[in-house]
Amino acid sequence: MNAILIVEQALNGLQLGVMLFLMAAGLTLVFGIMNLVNLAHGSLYMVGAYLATHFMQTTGSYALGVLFGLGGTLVVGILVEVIALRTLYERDHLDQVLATFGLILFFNELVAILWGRNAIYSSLPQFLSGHVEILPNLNYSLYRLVIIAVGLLVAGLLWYVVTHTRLGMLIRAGASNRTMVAALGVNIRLLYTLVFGFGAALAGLAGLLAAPIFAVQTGMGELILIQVFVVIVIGGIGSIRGAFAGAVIVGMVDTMGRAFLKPTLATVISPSAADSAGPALASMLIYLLMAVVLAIRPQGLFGSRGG
Amino acid sequence: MRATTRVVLAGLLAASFASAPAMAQQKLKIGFITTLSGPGGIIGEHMKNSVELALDHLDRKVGGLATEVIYGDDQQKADVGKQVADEMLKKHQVNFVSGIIWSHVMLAVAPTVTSASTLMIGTNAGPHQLAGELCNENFFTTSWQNDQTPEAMGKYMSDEGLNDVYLMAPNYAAGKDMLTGFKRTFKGRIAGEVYTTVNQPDYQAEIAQLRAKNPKALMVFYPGGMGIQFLKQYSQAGLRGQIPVYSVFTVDEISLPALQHAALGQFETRIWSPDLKNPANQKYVDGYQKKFGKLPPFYGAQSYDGIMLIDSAVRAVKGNLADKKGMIAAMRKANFHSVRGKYTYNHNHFPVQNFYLLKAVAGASVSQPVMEIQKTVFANHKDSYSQDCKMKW
Amino acid sequence: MKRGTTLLIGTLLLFAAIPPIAGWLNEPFYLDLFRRVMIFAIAAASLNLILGYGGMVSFGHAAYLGVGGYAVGILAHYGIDNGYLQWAVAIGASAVVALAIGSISVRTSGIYFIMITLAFTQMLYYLGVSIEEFGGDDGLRLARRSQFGDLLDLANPTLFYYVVLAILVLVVFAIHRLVNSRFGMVIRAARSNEARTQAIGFSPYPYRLAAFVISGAICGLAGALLANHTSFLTPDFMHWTRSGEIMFMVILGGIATSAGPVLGASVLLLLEDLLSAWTVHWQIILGPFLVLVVLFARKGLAGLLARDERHG
Amino acid sequence: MAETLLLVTELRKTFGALRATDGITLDVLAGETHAIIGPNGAGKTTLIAQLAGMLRPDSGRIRFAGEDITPLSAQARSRRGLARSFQITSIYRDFTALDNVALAVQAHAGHSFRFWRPAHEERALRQPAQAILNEVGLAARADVLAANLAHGEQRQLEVAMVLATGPRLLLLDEPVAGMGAEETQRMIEFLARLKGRQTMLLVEHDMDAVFSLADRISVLVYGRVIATGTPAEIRANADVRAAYLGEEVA
Repeated sequence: MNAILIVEQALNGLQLGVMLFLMAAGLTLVFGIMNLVNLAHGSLYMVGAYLATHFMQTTGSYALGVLFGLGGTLVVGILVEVIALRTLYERDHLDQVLATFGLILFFNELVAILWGRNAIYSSLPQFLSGHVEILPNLNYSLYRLVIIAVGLLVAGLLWYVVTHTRLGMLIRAGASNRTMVAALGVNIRLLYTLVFGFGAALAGLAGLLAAPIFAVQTGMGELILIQVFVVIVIGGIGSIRGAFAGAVIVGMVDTMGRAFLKPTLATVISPSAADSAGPALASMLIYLLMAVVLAIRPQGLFGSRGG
Repeated sequence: MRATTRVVLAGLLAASFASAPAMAQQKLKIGFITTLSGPGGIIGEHMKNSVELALDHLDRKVGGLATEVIYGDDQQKADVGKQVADEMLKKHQVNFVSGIIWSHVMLAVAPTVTSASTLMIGTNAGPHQLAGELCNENFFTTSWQNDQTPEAMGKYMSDEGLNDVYLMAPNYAAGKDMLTGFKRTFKGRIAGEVYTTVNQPDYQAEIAQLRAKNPKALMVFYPGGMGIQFLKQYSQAGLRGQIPVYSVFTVDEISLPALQHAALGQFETRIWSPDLKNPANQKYVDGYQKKFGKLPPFYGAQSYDGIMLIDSAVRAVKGNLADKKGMIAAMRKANFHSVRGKYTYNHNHFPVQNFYLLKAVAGASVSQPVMEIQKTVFANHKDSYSQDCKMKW
Repeated sequence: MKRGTTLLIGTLLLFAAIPPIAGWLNEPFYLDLFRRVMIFAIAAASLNLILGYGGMVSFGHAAYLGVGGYAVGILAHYGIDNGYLQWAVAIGASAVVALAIGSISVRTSGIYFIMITLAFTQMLYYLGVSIEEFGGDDGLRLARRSQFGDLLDLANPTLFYYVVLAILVLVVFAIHRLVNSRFGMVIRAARSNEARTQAIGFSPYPYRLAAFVISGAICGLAGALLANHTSFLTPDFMHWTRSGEIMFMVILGGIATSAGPVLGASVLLLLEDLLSAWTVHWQIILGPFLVLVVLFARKGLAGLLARDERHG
Repeated sequence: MAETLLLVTELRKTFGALRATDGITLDVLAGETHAIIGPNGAGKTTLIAQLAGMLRPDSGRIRFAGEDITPLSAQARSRRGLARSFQITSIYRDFTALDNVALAVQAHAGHSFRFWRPAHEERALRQPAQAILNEVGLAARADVLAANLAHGEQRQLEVAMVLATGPRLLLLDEPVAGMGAEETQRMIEFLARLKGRQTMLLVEHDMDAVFSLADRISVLVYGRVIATGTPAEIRANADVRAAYLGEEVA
C-alpha cells in the first residue's frame, strides 16, 4: 500500500520532471548558444497552451489543435527572435532580463485582450482520458502517462540530434565557440533563429500538453518559468543532459516534498508544528536545493562554464 | 539643464496634475476599487459591470444626486490598493469608497478610508479583524465575514452525518481561516488536512495522498484559477464519482464555464445565488444577462447591493452628503431591496443573513451547469468575531 | 557643474516643492504619490550601487524591501513602536539577510547570480506567505507609524514626506561618496575587468560582498519607510515582479549614475499612474516601452543627457 | 652570484591530449632580464598564466623568493610582488589612464575598506601613479579615458599598471604585440631603462627586442625548455637553430 503510493508519487515526479524538461531544453540551448537569458520563455508556454486550446475548440479536432499549437508557437517564437531578441545577443544579461521581462507584460496583456481574463478549459480528448492499471491497485491517468512518454521521446530525440547529426555538432560547437561556427561558413543568424524557434516550439509543446490538465490563463507561464530556471541552474547552463537531470531531480524533489515532507516532519516535531512548517518548507524545497548545489558546484551539475 | 529632459519631467508632472478634475461638490462621488488588471481582473470586471447596472437601474442618480463613479485598479496588491484609496480620498475627494475583492487589500484600504472619516462599503472581502477589534462606524459590508461561508458548510456536513472528511486549501491566511471556520461547526472526524502552495499548477501529488487516505468526503477552498485546476485534475484522477467534493468560493459563475461537467454535483454554501427568488434579484440577474450576456457571480451581486445601500443612505439624508451620522444611521437599517432578500446589520456592521446550500446542476445543457439553491443552512447567521467589536448603537 | 548633477538637484528641489504645490492646488494626493516615488528611488539607488557600479545583476532586491518592512511590522505587532529601534532592526536584519544571500551568490557570476538571487527572494516570499502569525498572504497592518518621541511625528504627512526626502538626499550623497572612495573604486574596477583586478592584487569577493550587504541594508531602510508609507505589509513587497520593477527604474534612469535611480523611479511610477488611469490594459504599453528603452535608450535618461553634453 | 628569485620545477599542464607545458624547469635570478621565446603553441602563454596563478598546474612547483607559491591565488601572488601584463591589453577601459594606475597603487597600499574619502583626492595614490605615467611616457594623457588611448599607449598603460604594484618580478606577456615600429622602439627603450632596476621575465616574439634586452634566454618548444643561455649562446645553439629557426639551418 505504502509502496504503491511511493511508486505513484514517483510517476508524478517524473511527469512534472519531463514537463520541466520540455521547457528547460529550449531555454538552456538558447542560454548556451546565444548566451541569452529569456524570461519570456514562459510566455511561449502560455502561447502554446492558448493556441492549442483555441484551435482545438474551433476545429473540434485534437490533432489539429496540437498541430496549430506547435506551429503557431514556432512562428511566434521566430517572430519574437527576429523582431526583439536578435539585437539582444550581444548585450549583457541585464538588458536581456529587462527586455524579456517587458515581453512577459506584453504577452500576458495581449492574451487577456484576445481571449479575456477568464481561464479557458479544454477537456481531454476521449481516447486519452481514462486510466491504466500499471500495478495491481495502481490506476494511473493515461494522459499523464502519455506526457511522460512524449517527454522521454523528445529527450531521446534531442540526445540523438545533438550527438549524432551535423546540426547537433553545430549546436555543440556554438555552445562552446561562437566565432568558430561562424568561421565554418555557417549562417549563424539562421542557426540562431532556428534554435530559438525550436526551443519555442518545445515550450509550446509543454504548454499544449499542460492545457487540458491546468487552467489556461494569463500569467500561467511565470510560475513554471521560475521552476525551469531552477532546473537549468542545477543542471548547468547550456547542457541538455544537465537540463534532463535537473528537471527530473526538481520534479522528484518537489513532488516528494509536497507528498511526504509533512508526515515525515510530524514524526520528528509536533504535528501542529509540522502542519505549519511542512507546506512552507515544501514550497521552498527546490530553491534550497538550488542554493546547496550552487554553493558546492557554482557551475551546476553538468555545467562547463562559470559565466 | 537641457531642455529635452526638463520637458519630459515637466510634462509628466503636468499631465499627472492635469488629470485631476475641477472641484465641484454638487454631485455624489463614489470611488470603486477592485482588481481590473492581471488574472484577478475577471472578478473586477463582474463587479464593475454590476455597479454600472445598478447605476442604470437608478437612472445614474444614486440617492437622487448626479453620480460619478471612479474606478481604481488595485492590481491585487495591498500597497497599490492603499495608494489608489489615497488617490480617491485626496485627489477625487470621494464621498464613498466601495469594492475590494481581497482580504489583504481590504486590510490596507479600509483603515485608510475610515480614518479619513469617509464611508466605506466593502463588497467582498471580510477579514475577521474588521468584524472584530478593527470594526469602525464608517465601515459597512454587503458581503460576509470570511469564516461564515465555511461555517455553513461545516454545519451542513455535520447535519448530513458525514465523517472522515479530508480538508484542502492553499497555504495562506484566508486558506487557514476557511478551514478554521469549517472546523468550528463541523463535528465529525477529520481524515486529513493539507495545505498546498498558493497558485500551484499541479495537484497530482496531493490527490494521490488523498486517494491513499480514502476519506468519505472532501472539502476544499480553492478560489479563482486554483479551483478550476484542482477540480479538473480531481475529475481526471477518477475521484469525482468516488469521493464527493464540498467547497467554498471554488465553484461560481466565473469558474463554471471553464469547469463545465467537471463541476456537476458540486456543493457550495453561499449567501446568494442567481436563482434566489425575489423581485430585486430577478431584476438584477435579468438585467445583467441582457446587458452583459452572462450570469453574474456573487461578487457582482454584492457590488450591486453596495450601490443600493449607498442609495438608501443618501436618500435618507435627502442628499446632504455632509450628514455622515445620518447616513450611517440609515445604512444600519439596511433599508433597501437587497438581491439576497431582506437582511439586517449586526452591531459591527456585518450582515446578519441566510446561508444557503448550492449545487451545480445541469443548466440549458450538461456542459453549462448552473448553481441551484438546495436548502437554507443558516437563517440569520451572525459572524463569530462581533463580540470583539466595541462599537455600540 | 555637470548636467547630471544639475538634473539631480533640480529633481530633488522639485520633490521639496511638492508639498507646498500640492497644498496650494488642494491636491494632497500628490504628497503620497511622490513620497512613494522617493521611497522607491531609495530602493533603486541601493540596487544601483551593486548593479550599476558593482556589475552584480541582483534579480531579488525586493527581498530587502520585505525584510525591512517586516522588521518594522513584526516589532509593531509585538507592541514595539520605537522608531529608532524599528529602523535599526530593519537595517540590521536586511544586512544580515544580504550577508547570508550574498555569501553564496556573490561567488557566482552572470546568469547564475541572477538566478540565485531570484531563488532566494522566492524562498523569502513563500516564507512570508506561509507565516500565519504575521498575517501570511493577508498581510500585516501597522497600527501606528514608527514613533520618534517628540522629535518627529510621522503621522503628519508633510513631515513624513520631508523625512523621506532627507533620507533620499542622504542616501544619494552617501552612495556618491562611496562609489568614489577607495572601496568604490575596487568594486567598479572588479566590474570593469575582473581578471585585471585580481592580477593587480585585489580579491574582489570581500569587496563585492560588502557592497551587497550595504546595498541590502539601504534597501531595508527603504522597506521600513514603505511599511510606514502604506501602514501595511504583505509578502507582495517581495514579489519577483517588484524586483524587476526596481531594476527597470535603475536602467530607465541611467545605470551607474547618481541621478539615474531618482529619475527612473519618478518616471516609471508617474507613468504607471498615468497609464493605469487611462486603460486597464496599460501593461501592453509598459511592456514594449520597457523593451524599447533597453534596445534604444541603453544609458537611460541620464545617458540621454550625457549625449546633450557632448553636442552642446 | 645573484639570488634565485623564481624557481620553476617540472611544471606540467595538459588540456586533453595537448601537453601545454610538459615539465618546464626554469629559474630567474634577481635583477636579470630573462626572456622566453618559442614558436607559436610552444606553451608560453600557458606558462605565464600558471606563474601568475590564473591556471593551476597539474604537477610541478613554483617557488618565489624562497616561498612555495604553487597553491596561491593570483591576487595573493600579486601581493607578494609577482605582477603580470596581459598579451591582450587588459586595462579598465572606462577609467582614465591615471585612475588605472592609481588603482594598481591602491591595491598595494593597505586594505580598501575605506568608504568615504574620494580616492581622487588621495595624494598617496595619485602622486605615485602620476610618477609612473611620467616614467612610461603617458604624462600628458593622464586624464584621457583608457578606451580612447591609442593601441600603443594602452600597452604602455598596461605596463605602467604592472609597475605600479611595485613588483619584485615583472611577467611581461608580449609587451610590444600589435605595436607599430615607432611605438615598439619606444617600448624597448623604456624596458631598457628599467633593466637592471627591475627583474623581468619577458615573453616576446619580437627577436630584436629579445636579443637587445635579455640577459638570458630560454627557448620553449612543445612545452619544454630546450635551451637556456645568454643571447650569444642561444644564437650559437644548434638545437635551437634546428627546432626554432629551422629553415635557417637548412
